[in-house]
Amino acid sequence: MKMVCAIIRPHRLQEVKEALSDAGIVGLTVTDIRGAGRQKGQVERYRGSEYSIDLIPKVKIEIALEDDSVEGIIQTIRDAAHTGEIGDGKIFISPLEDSLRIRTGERGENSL
Amino acid sequence: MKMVCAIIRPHRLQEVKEALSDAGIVGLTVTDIRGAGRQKGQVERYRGSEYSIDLIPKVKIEIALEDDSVEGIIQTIRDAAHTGEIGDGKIFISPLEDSLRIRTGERGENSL
Amino acid sequence: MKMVCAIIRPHRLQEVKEALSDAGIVGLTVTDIRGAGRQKGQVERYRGSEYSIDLIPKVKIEIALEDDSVEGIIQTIRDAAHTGEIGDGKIFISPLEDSLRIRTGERGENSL
Amino acid sequence: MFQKRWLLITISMFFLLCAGYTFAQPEIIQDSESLNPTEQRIARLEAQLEASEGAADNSWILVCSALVLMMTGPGLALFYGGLVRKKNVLSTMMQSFILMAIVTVVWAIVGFSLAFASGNAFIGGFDHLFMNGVGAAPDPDYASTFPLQTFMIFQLMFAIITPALITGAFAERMKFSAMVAFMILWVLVVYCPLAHMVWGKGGFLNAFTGNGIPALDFAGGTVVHISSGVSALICAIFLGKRLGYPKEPMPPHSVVLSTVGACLLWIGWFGFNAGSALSSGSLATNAFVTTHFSAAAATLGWIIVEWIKTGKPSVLGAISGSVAGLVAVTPAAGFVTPMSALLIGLISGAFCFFMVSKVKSWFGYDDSLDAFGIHGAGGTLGALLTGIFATSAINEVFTNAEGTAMPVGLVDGNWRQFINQGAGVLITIVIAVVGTYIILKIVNATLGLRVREDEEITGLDLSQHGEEGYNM
Amino acid sequence: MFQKRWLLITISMFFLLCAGYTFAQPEIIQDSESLNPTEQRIARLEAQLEASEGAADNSWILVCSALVLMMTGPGLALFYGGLVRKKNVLSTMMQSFILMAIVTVVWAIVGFSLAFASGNAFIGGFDHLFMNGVGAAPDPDYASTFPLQTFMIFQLMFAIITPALITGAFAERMKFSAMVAFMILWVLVVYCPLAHMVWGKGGFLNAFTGNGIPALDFAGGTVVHISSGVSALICAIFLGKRLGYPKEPMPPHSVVLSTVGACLLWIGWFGFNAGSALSSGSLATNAFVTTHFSAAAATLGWIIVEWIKTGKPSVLGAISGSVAGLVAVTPAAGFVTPMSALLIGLISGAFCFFMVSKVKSWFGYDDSLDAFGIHGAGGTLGALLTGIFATSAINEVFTNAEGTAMPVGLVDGNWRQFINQGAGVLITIVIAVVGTYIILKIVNATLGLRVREDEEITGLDLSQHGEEGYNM
Amino acid sequence: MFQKRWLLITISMFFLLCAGYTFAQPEIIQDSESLNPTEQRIARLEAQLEASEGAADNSWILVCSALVLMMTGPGLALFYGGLVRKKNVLSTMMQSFILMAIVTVVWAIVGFSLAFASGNAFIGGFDHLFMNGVGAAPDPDYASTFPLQTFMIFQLMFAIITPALITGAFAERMKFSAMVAFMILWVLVVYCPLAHMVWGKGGFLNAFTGNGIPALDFAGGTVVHISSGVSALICAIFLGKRLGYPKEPMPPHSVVLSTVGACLLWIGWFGFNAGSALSSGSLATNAFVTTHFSAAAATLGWIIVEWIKTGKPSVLGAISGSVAGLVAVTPAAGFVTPMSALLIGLISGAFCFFMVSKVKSWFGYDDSLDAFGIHGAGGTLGALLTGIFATSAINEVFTNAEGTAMPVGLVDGNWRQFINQGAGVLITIVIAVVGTYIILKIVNATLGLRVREDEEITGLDLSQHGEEGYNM
Ligand SMILES: Nc1ncnc2c1ncn2[C@@H]1O[C@H](COP(=O)(O)OP(=O)(O)O)[C@@H](O)[C@H]1O
Ligand SMILES: Nc1ncnc2c1ncn2[C@@H]1O[C@H](COP(=O)(O)OP(=O)(O)O)[C@@H](O)[C@H]1O
Ligand SMILES: Nc1ncnc2c1ncn2[C@@H]1O[C@H](COP(=O)(O)OP(=O)(O)O)[C@@H](O)[C@H]1O
Repeated sequence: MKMVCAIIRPHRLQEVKEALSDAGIVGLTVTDIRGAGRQKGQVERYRGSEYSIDLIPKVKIEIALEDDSVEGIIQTIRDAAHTGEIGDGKIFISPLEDSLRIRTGERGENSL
Repeated sequence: MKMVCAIIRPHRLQEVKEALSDAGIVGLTVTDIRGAGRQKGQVERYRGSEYSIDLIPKVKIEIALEDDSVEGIIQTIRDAAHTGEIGDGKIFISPLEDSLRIRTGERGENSL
Repeated sequence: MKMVCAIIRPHRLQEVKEALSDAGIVGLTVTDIRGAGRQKGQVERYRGSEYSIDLIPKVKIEIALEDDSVEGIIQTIRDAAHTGEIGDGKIFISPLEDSLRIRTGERGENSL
Repeated sequence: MFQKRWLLITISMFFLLCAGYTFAQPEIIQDSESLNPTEQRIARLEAQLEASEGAADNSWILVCSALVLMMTGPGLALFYGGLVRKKNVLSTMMQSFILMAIVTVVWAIVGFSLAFASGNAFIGGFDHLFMNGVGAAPDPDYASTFPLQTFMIFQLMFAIITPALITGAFAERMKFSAMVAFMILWVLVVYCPLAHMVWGKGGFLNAFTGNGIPALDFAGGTVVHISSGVSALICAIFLGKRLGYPKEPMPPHSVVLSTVGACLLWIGWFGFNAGSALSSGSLATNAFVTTHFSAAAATLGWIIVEWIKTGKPSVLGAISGSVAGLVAVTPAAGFVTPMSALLIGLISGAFCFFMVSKVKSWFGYDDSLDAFGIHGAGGTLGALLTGIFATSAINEVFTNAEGTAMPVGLVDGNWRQFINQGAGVLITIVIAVVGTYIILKIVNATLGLRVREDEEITGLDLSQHGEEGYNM
Repeated sequence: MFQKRWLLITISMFFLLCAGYTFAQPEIIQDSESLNPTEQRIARLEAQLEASEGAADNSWILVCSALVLMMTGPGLALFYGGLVRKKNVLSTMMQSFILMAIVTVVWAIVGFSLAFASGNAFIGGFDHLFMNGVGAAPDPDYASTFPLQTFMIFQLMFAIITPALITGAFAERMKFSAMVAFMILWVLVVYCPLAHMVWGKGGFLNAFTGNGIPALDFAGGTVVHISSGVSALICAIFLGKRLGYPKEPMPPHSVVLSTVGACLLWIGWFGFNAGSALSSGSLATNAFVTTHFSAAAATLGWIIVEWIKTGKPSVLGAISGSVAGLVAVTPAAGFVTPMSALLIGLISGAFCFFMVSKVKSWFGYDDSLDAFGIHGAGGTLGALLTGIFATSAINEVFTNAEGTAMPVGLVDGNWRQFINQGAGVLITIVIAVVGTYIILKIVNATLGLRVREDEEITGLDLSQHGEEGYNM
Repeated sequence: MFQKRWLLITISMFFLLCAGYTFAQPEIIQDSESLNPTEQRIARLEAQLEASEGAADNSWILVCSALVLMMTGPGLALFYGGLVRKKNVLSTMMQSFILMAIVTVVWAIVGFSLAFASGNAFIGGFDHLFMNGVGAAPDPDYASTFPLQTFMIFQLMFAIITPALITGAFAERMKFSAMVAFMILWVLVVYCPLAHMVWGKGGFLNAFTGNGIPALDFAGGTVVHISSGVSALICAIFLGKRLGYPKEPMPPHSVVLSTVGACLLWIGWFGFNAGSALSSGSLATNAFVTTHFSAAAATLGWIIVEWIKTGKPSVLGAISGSVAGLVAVTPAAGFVTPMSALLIGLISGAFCFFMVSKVKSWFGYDDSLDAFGIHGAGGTLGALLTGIFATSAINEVFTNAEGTAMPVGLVDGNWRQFINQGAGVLITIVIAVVGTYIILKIVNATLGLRVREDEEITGLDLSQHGEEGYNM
């Protein structure tokens, strides 16, 4: 199993979710995060003094998957999250050793 | 070492924390997240128009552990978080290569 | 590739970010979390009755890195986040199998 | 569903309303101007002068009515709303808001009549049903310089905030439908009789026109605060504790909101107390000043004790103290000097801190937002202190046959008044306890009082109203 | 940049202001006291009495002015601010706030004169340009007991809230610069003529001093609510939907803020309606009471229908209902009995629920915060119901040659008034639709109305003002 | 612990209070009615008329007192509370709230007497200690139509907000205990003497009853704004910068709260300025209108300059501008025409933008919430502009032997007044600087002014009060 973790623009969340749902993904986890990267932050001004926010609001989606589905899902996320502008985000894939559904106690791929 | 990551219902957090504490776990990390899965979201209504929230508030608990403790802790979490209703959540286990305590610089299992 | 994940004190975030930036790190992700550990929580009082918060606000920084840079960056974070008091936090290192930049589709180390 | 049943009741009430509509005779406002002869300019002057005096008093009472309404919404809605957990903020604010609507309709149809129409010593009559006879003409038994309609709306605002205060006791666990039913009954069964006894013509406790026990209650210490506070306690005990209480911490989700609410309560209370002078002269000023002084001293009273006891003065303590002082000075405002008000405030602040932080945990009831600890306890204290500090130097309440002022409170040398105040308090408590208990029984048997466990865990905002306070 | 151009316009307006400054003649306030002889004390008394009456009325209208300003800021700013998404909260509040500033300057220079100086049946003149002749002396055509300056500031507060109501329709997508330009034009082209027609001397719809159609509008049902509501609809349609609407859910980011706003609107509305009596006597009381009764009944009206339809009574429903009731009673407040106000409220609450939850989605326009559904629809309903419920028992609007009161509304037997009200509504709608459309065209062609797509996604707070509402 | 020591001081102050209680003689309110004969109805009429005039004025000043209190809580509490970081929101709101309590007690015991009892040209006496002689009777030196008690409570509200304004300068870093001690001393040492000099009988700067320099200050430009603003600057410099300032960004945690606060300040300011007419006649109207006009123009003044300079008009800019305009018009409100007020506002908005965005960073002091930049700078500007724009057409301040009005400000041709205003400003600044510096020295030496570094990092909410603003 793998854990696919995508960092995307917040306003793409709705689309990514729909795309994933079409691709048959039911379970996922969403976290509000802030990211730094190449994308430059907004400049805010308060009473004449200026400062730039270097952390930009992003959304992190985590999905636990069987190994085979990984490539397909990555593509799905990419298509839905892509705008072509700097700041589109990243997808990270890491190993997942096991998984358990709390309700039933099922383990492994059955539990996803 | 392993990283155990449990997605649970927010109102079970207190119980899970107590159970873990009884099981000797001192360190852990809690994040507020939202999850999609089989559980159906709440319906909210604003001025007569209805919409459903498909992302349900959940809580993520992350615990870094020595390999041996993993199975016991998984069981502890399961018992405390279990309600038997859809939406109880998941536990994911992934590999952890190393760990460091910032205060002392200790590495590996000593640092947990 | 590795995923370096540091749990630090919120008020050290600015310094850690600056140190990382000096060390050439451009991309990272920040999440507000709460942690339990050896550090004792604040006591809050409401109308004379007292209770202690056992989850302390912390900040999680995640950085995806090529394997070689890991040790250096760990050191950088440690120096910037260190105060010597209980509650300084932890750094976890876990394996990362792959990575993708959504904007361009680049994979692997190029995408970081 | 029980909800349906209640809906039916409401709807039928509105048909009743429509029926009453035909019945109600609107008052005709007349401006007859006919006297002219040279020397009789005086007569016209006198009439105009009365009108002019009336204009000042009328606008003052209207402003005060607005201020008292502001105490409930947004004042109390914010004060209570900030104190609950995030998941219950809307339901808590809603309890105050919906009472602004419900009590108004009940008052228009029957409540005002029950409280202020002529009746016996314990309850009014039906002369003012459907606002009949409530128009531009003054009723000299209540106030001779402005329309009875003005008096009616001013009193309505009191009838709104009183039940709203109770909601603090059962916050975070009562069904919305049950709350609505409970409140309609409570206003009719507990509030209206009490208001009649204390302020109504010939009321049993009315010190001015009654001939029972002359208890002094300037702006509603018994009628508003003791009655709501005691009823709140009964509710808290009857409904039982919130899930997890007292093990799980239930800190206020936003002391910021509560602080704003407390400030608005403070401001609105000027209308409550100074408006109760029912004129805009120097008695209004005295009530305004005593109100402010007591609130200030009580803030310090609470804070100082808390600082000594816990090492830190809290903001929630400061705002709770201010409310305690406002409550305690309510029955006293137009009878005591400003310096007495400082003492009343100081004592009440310290006393309510003690009630809320010690007594509550001794007894272990879950009065979620301390409606009893502040309004019940503070109101009782204030009613008794009124018996001590009331003085004829401020208000010549009692006069003998020659019209000379007689001593009023203990400081004037009239220890009897202290007893009378105690009697007034006791009667109020008995009525509130019995009335509330019976109503709770009825509502519990029909609609059920408490939400289901899972609804309570989810929060009342979602389970009762399908909404959340914040979508951030 | 277009913004620059607009800045230039503003700046030049201020030079104009400075120019006008020299032109404006300040009124001299005089306190001549010279009559003395013994018996002529009466004369002095009469004069003083007038002044005294004036004092009561003057302070009442000043208080009401403050209350009406409070409706816009913070009332409407909170009500609307809470309803938008977090990323647009500041821009939405700013739209209300900046109108407090802009309309004031426009009003001082030219607006008041256009609305209330002598002119023809459709628009005022230039006599009061730059506040010329607006001083301590009363203008008996408007109010004889207090300074014209008091009347001017009271009316200004109405001129502020009216355009502010419109902002609900285009929230979350209009350029700030475009909004400013639109609003200046709208006040001059739509509001001032309408205010003149309904309230100005000799206005076409003025039932008291005009000789066109005698439409009744006590406190601004047509001028304020229909005009703003209808203009709002045009704006919503012209600007098009928000990105993602209606697919993407756009729940209020804080119903808590909106509830506070609704309470403040309710309180402030007492100033709006009761102040419109332009005196502090019993007519003010009647308007105060009808306002409160209608708000209460409308809250219940909305809630009950919603409860039946959806199974849950929502807080947003309750507060929306209260506003609907306040809107509907506005034209009626000083003409109908309190019991009629209860019915008006009940009907309007249910009706606006229907407009907002059904009609809006049938037609599919995106009136973001329901400015049309509540103010346009509720205002129209209220204007018509005024024709039904207005009665000479409350206000002797029409008198025959002998000075006897004639029937006013349908309940009095005057079915003609219903027609007149309809005519008033129609004329208002036509002016608002045409005026708004033309202004939108102009502003769109010059500055552009809508923000860029990415700006809308980022939110107007950051894109228009470089700020965020919350940094938590 | 120092805190303990301070507690002791407070407690002993309350024993003092109790002692004073016995000393204070309550005023007796009398309603003697004895004249009857036919023709002498006139005499009674005259008396009643006076009372009636009094009623209107009295209720007006009470309403204004409530409005001015509302400026501090919740107005300023929200305005300042929104501007700080989340971790300091409660402590900042608490600083405003606790002053409502503390200053009241200080005022009742000794403050009012020091400011308004007869004394010398620089400070009042002890005649009104413990509210002695402050009752229903008017003091004609201050106002002849309403009780001295009304005047006292109105003035108290000014004494509350003035120190509250200072808290903006040391927000986010001052110990709570030190703040309390500082403020008690500041009110006694700086505020009371200044209030006496400007408004007290025989005060050195009092243009009406004094015989020193006749500086004009209608509602407190010098006493309230310059004194607080300059003291704020001294505090900011003395305490030093916040940790991280100016490197670390410290954006307002909720401009939403600040906007609500600014609106309430605007509304409350009507009470502040129009109430300062001390009657409800046309002068009150003029002050009301000038206040509103200046706030509006200043909002635009700030915004326009900001728009040009930075490309975006910010919400924080708009609300800051409005406050700047309100400050600047304060000394002028009852002396200038509305059109002059527009100019005063426009200038002050632009000027304060410059002070806050440029001057502050040039000098590098950390005036956290710009108490100096807005109140100090705006107040000084306003005091000087009053010397220019004050006119006998609005207020006949100076009359010659025959009672003819003499020129007042520069526009009337009296250039001397400009000098007098400058002198008033200078004297105020000197007193504020010296007084504040000495008090800071004392408090720093005893309690210590600043919190520990780790407490500052944690935030004052937790470290000083053991609470958090939000538990979401
Ligand atoms: N090395 C990294 N480790 C973790 N997160 C990263 C890393 N680099 C970028 N990110 C995340 O991805 C987001 C987008 O990256 P950015 O460089 O701004 O744009 P792009 O995806 O177009 O390269 C960042 O805001 C951050 O949250
Ligand atoms: N494949 C997945 N990857 C990541 N998180 C998941 C996945 N499936 C479920 N979750 C998380 O677990 C929660 C519970 O899952 P759900 O399917 O609703 O109930 P159940 O525990 O009964 O299977 C979800 O809300 C989501 O946060
Ligand atoms: N085993 C663990 N797994 C996950 N997070 C941990 C673990 N132990 C500690 N943490 C995180 O590290 C933070 C600091 O740990 P703590 O024991 O308080 O101090 P120290 O770093 O000095 O040992 C905690 O608040 C928690 O967020």
